Amino acid sequence: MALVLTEEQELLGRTARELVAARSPLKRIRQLRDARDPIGFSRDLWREMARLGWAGILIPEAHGGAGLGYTELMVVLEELGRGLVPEPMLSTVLLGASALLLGGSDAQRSDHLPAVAAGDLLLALAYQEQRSRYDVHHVETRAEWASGSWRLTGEKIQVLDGHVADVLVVSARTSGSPANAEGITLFLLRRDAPGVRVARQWRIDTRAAALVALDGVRVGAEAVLGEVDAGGALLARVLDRATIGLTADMLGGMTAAFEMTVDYLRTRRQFGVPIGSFQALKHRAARLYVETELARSAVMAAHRALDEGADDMQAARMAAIAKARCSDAYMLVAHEAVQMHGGIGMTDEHDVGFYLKAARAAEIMFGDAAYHRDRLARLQGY
Amino acid sequence: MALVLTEEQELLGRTARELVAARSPLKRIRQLRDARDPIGFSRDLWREMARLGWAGILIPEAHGGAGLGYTELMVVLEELGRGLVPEPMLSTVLLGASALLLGGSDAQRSDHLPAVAAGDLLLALAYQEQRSRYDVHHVETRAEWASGSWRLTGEKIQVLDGHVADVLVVSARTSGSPANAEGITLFLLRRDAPGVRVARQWRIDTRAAALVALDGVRVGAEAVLGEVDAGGALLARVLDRATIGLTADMLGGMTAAFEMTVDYLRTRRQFGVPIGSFQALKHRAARLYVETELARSAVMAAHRALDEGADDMQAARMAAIAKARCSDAYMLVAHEAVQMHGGIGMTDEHDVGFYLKAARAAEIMFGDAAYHRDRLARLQGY
Amino acid sequence: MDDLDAFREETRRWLVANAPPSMRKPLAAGEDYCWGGRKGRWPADVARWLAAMAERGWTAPTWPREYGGGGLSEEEGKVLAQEMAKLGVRPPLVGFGLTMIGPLLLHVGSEQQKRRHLPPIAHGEIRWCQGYSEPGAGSDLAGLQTRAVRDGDVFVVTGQKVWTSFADKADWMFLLVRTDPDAPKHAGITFLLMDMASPGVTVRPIKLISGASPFCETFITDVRVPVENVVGHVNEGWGIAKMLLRFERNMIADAFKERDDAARLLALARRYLPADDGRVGQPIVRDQITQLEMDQACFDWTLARSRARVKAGHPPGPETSIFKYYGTELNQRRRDLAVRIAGPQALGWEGEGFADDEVKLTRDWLRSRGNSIEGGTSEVQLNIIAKRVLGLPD
Amino acid sequence: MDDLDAFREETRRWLVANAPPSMRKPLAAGEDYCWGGRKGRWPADVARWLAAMAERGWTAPTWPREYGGGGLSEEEGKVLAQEMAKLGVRPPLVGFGLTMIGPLLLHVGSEQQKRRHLPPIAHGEIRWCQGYSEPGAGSDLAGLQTRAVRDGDVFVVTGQKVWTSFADKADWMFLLVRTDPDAPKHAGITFLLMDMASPGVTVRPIKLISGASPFCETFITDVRVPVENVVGHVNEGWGIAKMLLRFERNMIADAFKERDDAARLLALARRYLPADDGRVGQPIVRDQITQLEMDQACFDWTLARSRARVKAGHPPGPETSIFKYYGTELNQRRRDLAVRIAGPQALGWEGEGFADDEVKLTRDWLRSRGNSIEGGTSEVQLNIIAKRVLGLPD
Repeated sequence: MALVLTEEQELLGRTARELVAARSPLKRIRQLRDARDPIGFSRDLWREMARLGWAGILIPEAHGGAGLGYTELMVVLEELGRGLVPEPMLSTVLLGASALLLGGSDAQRSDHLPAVAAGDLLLALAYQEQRSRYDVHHVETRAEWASGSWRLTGEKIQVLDGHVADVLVVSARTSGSPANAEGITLFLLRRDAPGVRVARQWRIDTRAAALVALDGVRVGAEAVLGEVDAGGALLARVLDRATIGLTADMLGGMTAAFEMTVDYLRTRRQFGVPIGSFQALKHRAARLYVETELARSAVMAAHRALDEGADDMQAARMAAIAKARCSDAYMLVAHEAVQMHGGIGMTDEHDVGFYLKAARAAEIMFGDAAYHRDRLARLQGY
Repeated sequence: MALVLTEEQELLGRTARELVAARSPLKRIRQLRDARDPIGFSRDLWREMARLGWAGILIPEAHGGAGLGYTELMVVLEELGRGLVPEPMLSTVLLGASALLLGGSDAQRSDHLPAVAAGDLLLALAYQEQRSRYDVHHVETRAEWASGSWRLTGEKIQVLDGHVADVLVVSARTSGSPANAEGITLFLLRRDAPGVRVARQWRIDTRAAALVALDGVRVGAEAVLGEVDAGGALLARVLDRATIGLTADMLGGMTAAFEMTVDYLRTRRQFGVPIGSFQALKHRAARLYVETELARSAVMAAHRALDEGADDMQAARMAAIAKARCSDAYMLVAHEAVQMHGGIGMTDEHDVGFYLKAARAAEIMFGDAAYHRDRLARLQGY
Repeated sequence: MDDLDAFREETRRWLVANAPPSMRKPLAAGEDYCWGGRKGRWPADVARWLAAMAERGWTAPTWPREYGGGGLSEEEGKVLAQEMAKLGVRPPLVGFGLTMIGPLLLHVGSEQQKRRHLPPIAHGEIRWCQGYSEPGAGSDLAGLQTRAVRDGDVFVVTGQKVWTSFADKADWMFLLVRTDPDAPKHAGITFLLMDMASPGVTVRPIKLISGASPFCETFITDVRVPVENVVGHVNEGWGIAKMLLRFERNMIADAFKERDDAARLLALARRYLPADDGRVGQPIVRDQITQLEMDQACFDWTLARSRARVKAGHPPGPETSIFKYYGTELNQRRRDLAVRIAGPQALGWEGEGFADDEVKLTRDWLRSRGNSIEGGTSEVQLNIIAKRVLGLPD
Repeated sequence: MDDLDAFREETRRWLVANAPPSMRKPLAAGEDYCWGGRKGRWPADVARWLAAMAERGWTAPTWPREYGGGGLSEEEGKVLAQEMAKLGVRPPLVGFGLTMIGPLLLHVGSEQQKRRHLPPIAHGEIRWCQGYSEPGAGSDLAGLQTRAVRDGDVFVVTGQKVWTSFADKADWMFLLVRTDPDAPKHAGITFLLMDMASPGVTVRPIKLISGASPFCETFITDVRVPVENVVGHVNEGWGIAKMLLRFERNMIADAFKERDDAARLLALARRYLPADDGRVGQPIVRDQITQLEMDQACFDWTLARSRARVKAGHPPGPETSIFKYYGTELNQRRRDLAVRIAGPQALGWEGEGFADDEVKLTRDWLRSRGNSIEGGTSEVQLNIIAKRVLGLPD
C-alpha cells in the first residue's frame, strides 16, 4: 500500500484545519468546559461539518453520504484531534453509523443514515459496563423476549454523547453468561423511549459521556441490529474500526502537543539561552519526533488497510498495533510536553494540560496498550 | 539496620582492592582467557586469599575460618567483582561451603571446612540442568538406593568450577517428579569418583564452568547432605545466600564499568570539547549513578539482613530485590558504558567489553530480573 | 542507656495520656495535617493536640528550649519519633517553618532573629512560605529580578514571585531579592524575611491541571522590609539559598517515602483486576507493582544510608539530588500505574459514575506531574549530579 | 502496462531457468552473500549466478547499460525485485560498490570515473570499502587528520583510517582526506578514490567483543593517488560525504528490516519457555515480543512512507536519521530479548554444552551493540533530527 496522501486528501486536511481554527480554537474548548456546557458541543457546528461531508464521510451516496474512504476520515479526524474538537464524530460516525453500515438492515440504514449524514441525527453506542473494562463481550445488560417485545434492563457507562444522542445502539445479553462472546444482541432504541434514563458524566477529557440506565425498556423485533445472539462479532468489528479512527484523533493530539513543545523549546530562554539548545532536551525532543512519526505510519497503514478491504482479522491486527502505539506515544508526548513546559505546563490556564488529559482518556478508551499487545498476541496465536 | 560500613570493614575493602590491583589486574584476566587456561584461575592465588581469611570468611573459627559476617563477605566480593577476579569464591565459599554450613552434619563440616578455609579444598554445587532454567527444584538427575548405596545418574550443566572442584555437592531426585520441590536430596561426592565425568565449558564471562555427567556413581549413606528428600529447601536457602553474594560481585563490576565510563567522558574530546560536557551524556551518566547507588543500597541491605539473622522468607525477599535490581542496573550500566565509549568500546582490546559479558552472565545466573520480580510477588502472595 | 529507656517509658505514658484518640488515626480523605498560622482554623482535637505538644516543645523536639523547642538530644528525639510512630499519633504541626526556615535560622540566623522567629514557628502561630521562583526564571533560580533598594533602615522590595506554595495561607515569606543589579548573577542576591501582611503584598492562587491550587503568584510592590530581616549578609544570599534547597530536597524525598504504597497498588489491582487464583489478574501490572515495590525499598535504603552518613558527621551534599530526582520519579510511576489499573474508572473528573477515591487517583496522577518540576526540576537535579558528584565538565 | 506484464513474465521465466537451486535457499549459518572483488572466492553456484546476472546487467538493474547496468526503468527494476523475492532467489552481488560509491558516482562522478569504475562494480570484479572514521575523530567525522598534499598529478596521502568495514577484503577505498589544513574544519576536505594495492597501504583487522573482525584499521603512508581520482572538486568533499552518509543510513535501515523477526523470537520463546496452553510461557516475554513485532511493523511502514516520498520526487532528507537511529535500536532490543529468552543457554562462548545457534544468539547480541555506534552514532542521529528536522537551536 502506498502510504502517501493524494492531493485531494491533503486539501481535505487543509479545509478541516481551517474550519477548526476558525470555529473551534482551544479557547472555545476551555469555554465549553468552564461553563459546564450540558451538551458539550454545538449541534450547529456539527451540521456545518455535516455540510462539508464529514458526518456522512463513510456513508454511501445512496444514503446521502459522501461515500469516501477511511483515509479521508483519518485526515479529518487528525485535524479534529489536533484541536480537541468535541463534535460527535466518534459517537455518531465511528461507532453509531459504523454499526448501522456493518450490521443494519436496508430499512434501518434508510431510516437513519440520511439524517446522520445531514447532521440531524446523533447516534451513540452503549456497550461499556461497570465490570466490562476492555472486554466488549462482557455484557450483563439483559434483553428478554416476552409478549411480542424485547425488554432491556441494565446500565451502561461512559456512553459517548449518550446524553444527547437521538438513537442509542445498545448491547444486551440475549443468552449465555456475562463473559461469553456469543449470546449478545445489538438493539436500536430512541433515547426518549420510556425506561431510558441518561445522566451526563464529567470526564477529564473534552468528550461528553453519559450513564445510560435501562429499566425494562420495551422494543419490537425490528429494533434488533443484525442477528439475535450474533451481536458480539458485529460489536467487535465496529469497535476495531472505531479504534482505528480514534488513533487518527490521537495522532492529531500528540502532534499538536509536540509542536507546541518544540515551539516552547525554541523560544523559552533560561540561563541566557533558549532551552531548546540544551542537548538533553534536544535528544528527548528528537525521540518524541521519532515516536510521533512511527505513530503516524501506523495510523496511515491501519486506515489504508480498511480502504483496501482488510478482513476482520486484519482489521483487528491493525487496530491493535495502531492503538497500542498511539496510546504509548501520546502519553509519552503529553507527559514530556508538560515536563518541558515546566511550571507553566502544570497550570490550568496553559493549554498543554488539555492534551495530557485527552491523551489519558484516549489511551484508556477501547483498551490500553498492554491490552492491545495481549490481544495481538492472541490473534497471532501465541 | 545501619547501612554504613565500620572502619574495620572499610579497611578490609582497601586490603582487597590492593590485592586485586597487585595480583589480578585486568590484563591477567585477559591472559587467562586468551591462553584458554584449562583451570581458569590460580590455586596459588586462592591460597593467598585464604591466608587473608577470605575462603573461610563465613566459616566459624572452630572450623579454622574467620567467623566473620556477610557484610565482610560483601566488601571482599565487591572488590573481586570490580576486578572480575575468577578465583573460586562463588563456587567454593558461596555455594559449596554455604551448603555444608547450612546443611552439613558435624562430621561433614569437620571433614571439609578446615581445608576449605585453608584454600586447599575446592567445592562446587552441581544443581543446574538442561531443562531447569531458573527453577532449582527442577531436578531430573536420579539417585536410587540399592544394595546399600546410592546410585546417581544424570547431567548437570554450567557447574561453576566443577572441572577442578575436589568435592561436588550434587542435587538429585530421590522421589517425586522433576518439578517437585519435595523429593530432592543433596549428595557430597568426590570429583574423581568412578562414573563422574567433567568437561570444561567456555562461557562469555571469566568464570569457569563445567558439564558434570554422572553415570551410575555410587556413594554411601554418609554422603547425604541434610535429610533425604529434604534437599529442596536446603538448596533454596543456599542459593538465596549465594544470590545475595553474587549481587556484591555485580555491584563491584557495575561500579568499575561506570567509573571507567565517567573517566572516559571526562577525558575523551570530540568537536573540540570533552564529550562529558554534552548534556545528553551528562544526564545519562547521572541516571546511571542513581542506578548504581540504589543497587549499592540493596546489596548492603541484603547482606546486613543476613547478618541480623534474617529468616528464610526474609532472605528470599532480599535476594529477589537485590538480584533484580543489580541485574537491570549492571546490564544498563554495561550497555551504556560500551555506547559511551563509542567504537573503541566495541573492540576486544578494550576492557569495557569484559564488563558487558560479565554483566550478562551475572544477570542470568540464579535467575534474571523478571524471574526475581515474579518470585517476590509470589513470596508476597500476589 | 537507662536514662533513654526511662525517657522512652515516660514519653509513651505521656503520649497515651495526652494524644486525643482522633489524632491516632491516619488522615481521612479531605483531612490535612495542622500547618499552623494566623489564618488557619482546625478542629478542637487538632488544636488541643498542638497546644499539648507545643507546651512541651515537642513540635520542634530537638530545638533549644529557649527558642520554643523541646531541648531533646538527637537520641531522645529519635525515641520520641519512634514512640509516636508506634502509637500512630499524627505530628501536631507540619510546614516550612519547622523543616526549612527554622533549621536555617538555627544554623545561620542572628540571635535576635532566632528569638523573634523560632518560638512562633514552634507554637504554630506563624506559618511560612518560600519566595524563590519568579515568572521569568524557572529553573534558572539565580536569574531572579525582584529588586530590593536600600532606603535607610529598610529595603524597598518590588517584584513578583511564582509557585509560592500556600502563599495565600502564610503569614511570613522568606525570599530572595536582587540587591546589586550590577554584580554577577549569583553575587547580588540577598535572603530576606518578609511579613505577608505588609502593605504592597498581594497574592493570587494558581489553579493547576489537577484542579487544586497549592501554589500562588505573589506580587510585591514597594514593600518595606527592615534591614534586620536580612539573613546572613547583604549580597550573600545565594549561598544561604543553596543550603536551604538541600533541606528542601531532603524534605521532598521524605514526603515521597510512603511505606504502604505497594500494598495500596495491590489493593487497587485486586479491586480492578481480580483473578481467580488470588494473584493479580494482569501479569504485566503485577510485574510493574513488584518493580515499584523493589525500587521503593532500594530508595528507602538509600535514604537510610544518607541519614547514617549525616549522623556520622557529614553534611548533606549534592547527592541529595538523587532523592529529589528519584523520589519524584517513583511517585509519578506509582500514580501513573494506579490510573492504568483503574482503567475506565480513572477517567472521571467529578460527579456521577465515579467514586471519590477514583477521582482522587486521577487528580493525584495529574498533581504528581508537577513533582519533577517544583523544588528544582529533574533536569536541574541531573545537572547537579553530573557536575557536583561526577565532576563532569561544563 | 502490457509491456511491464510481458517483462514480468519473461523475467520470471529467465530466473527460473537460470538461478541455480542452491541460490534459491536462504543463507545457511556461516554462509554469506557474494561481495565480489579480486580477493574473494566463492562456490561454483555463486559464481555462476553472479556471471549470469552480471551478463544481463541485473546486478545493478537500473544503472545505464554503458556502465554495466541493466538499463531497466524504475518500474522494471521493481518487477525484477518482486520476482526475485517471489522465487526466493538471492541477490547475486552485494556491497558498498552497488549501494554507496556506485550510486554516488552516477550522481556526481566524471564521465571518465563512471566508465572506469562502474562496470567492475556491476561485474563484481572490484570490491570497495569506505575510509571515513579516524582514530581521533569518532563522531566528529569532519575532525579528520589524514592529509593529502598535491605533488604534480598526484596527491600524496598519509594518515590512518579506522572502522573500515572489510578493508582487508576490499580492492579500492573511497576516503576523505584533508587537502587544506588552514581552512575551517569542513572546508578543506576532499573525496578521493584509492587503490588498496597502492604501495604504502597496510590493513589490520580489529577484533570485536563478539569475536568477529568485520572492521579494520588502515594505515596510509605516502600513498600516491592520481588527481583524476578526486570526486567532485578539491576541498569540496564534505558535501559529497554527507550525501553518501544518507545513502548509508538508508542502507543500514534496510539491513535491519527483517520480515520474520517476530516469528524467530517466537520460535525461540517456544523452545525455551514452552507453556501447556500453546502460548508463550512468560507473559512478560510475550509482551516484549509483541511490542517488538508492533514496533517493527511501524518502522517498516515509516520506511515505506519515506520511499513513497522519494519516489514522488523528494530527495532523502535528514529524516533518514530516524531509520538509522530506530532501526539499530530495534535490532538491539531484539538481540537482547533473544538472549534473555535463551537464558542460561545464552551464556556460551563456544564449545561443549552450547549449540551453534545458541552461541550465535550471544555473539549477535554483542555485535548488535555496535549498530548504534557505526555509521554515525545514535547521539549524532538525534542531534541531526533535533537540528535539521525540528530546528532546535545550537
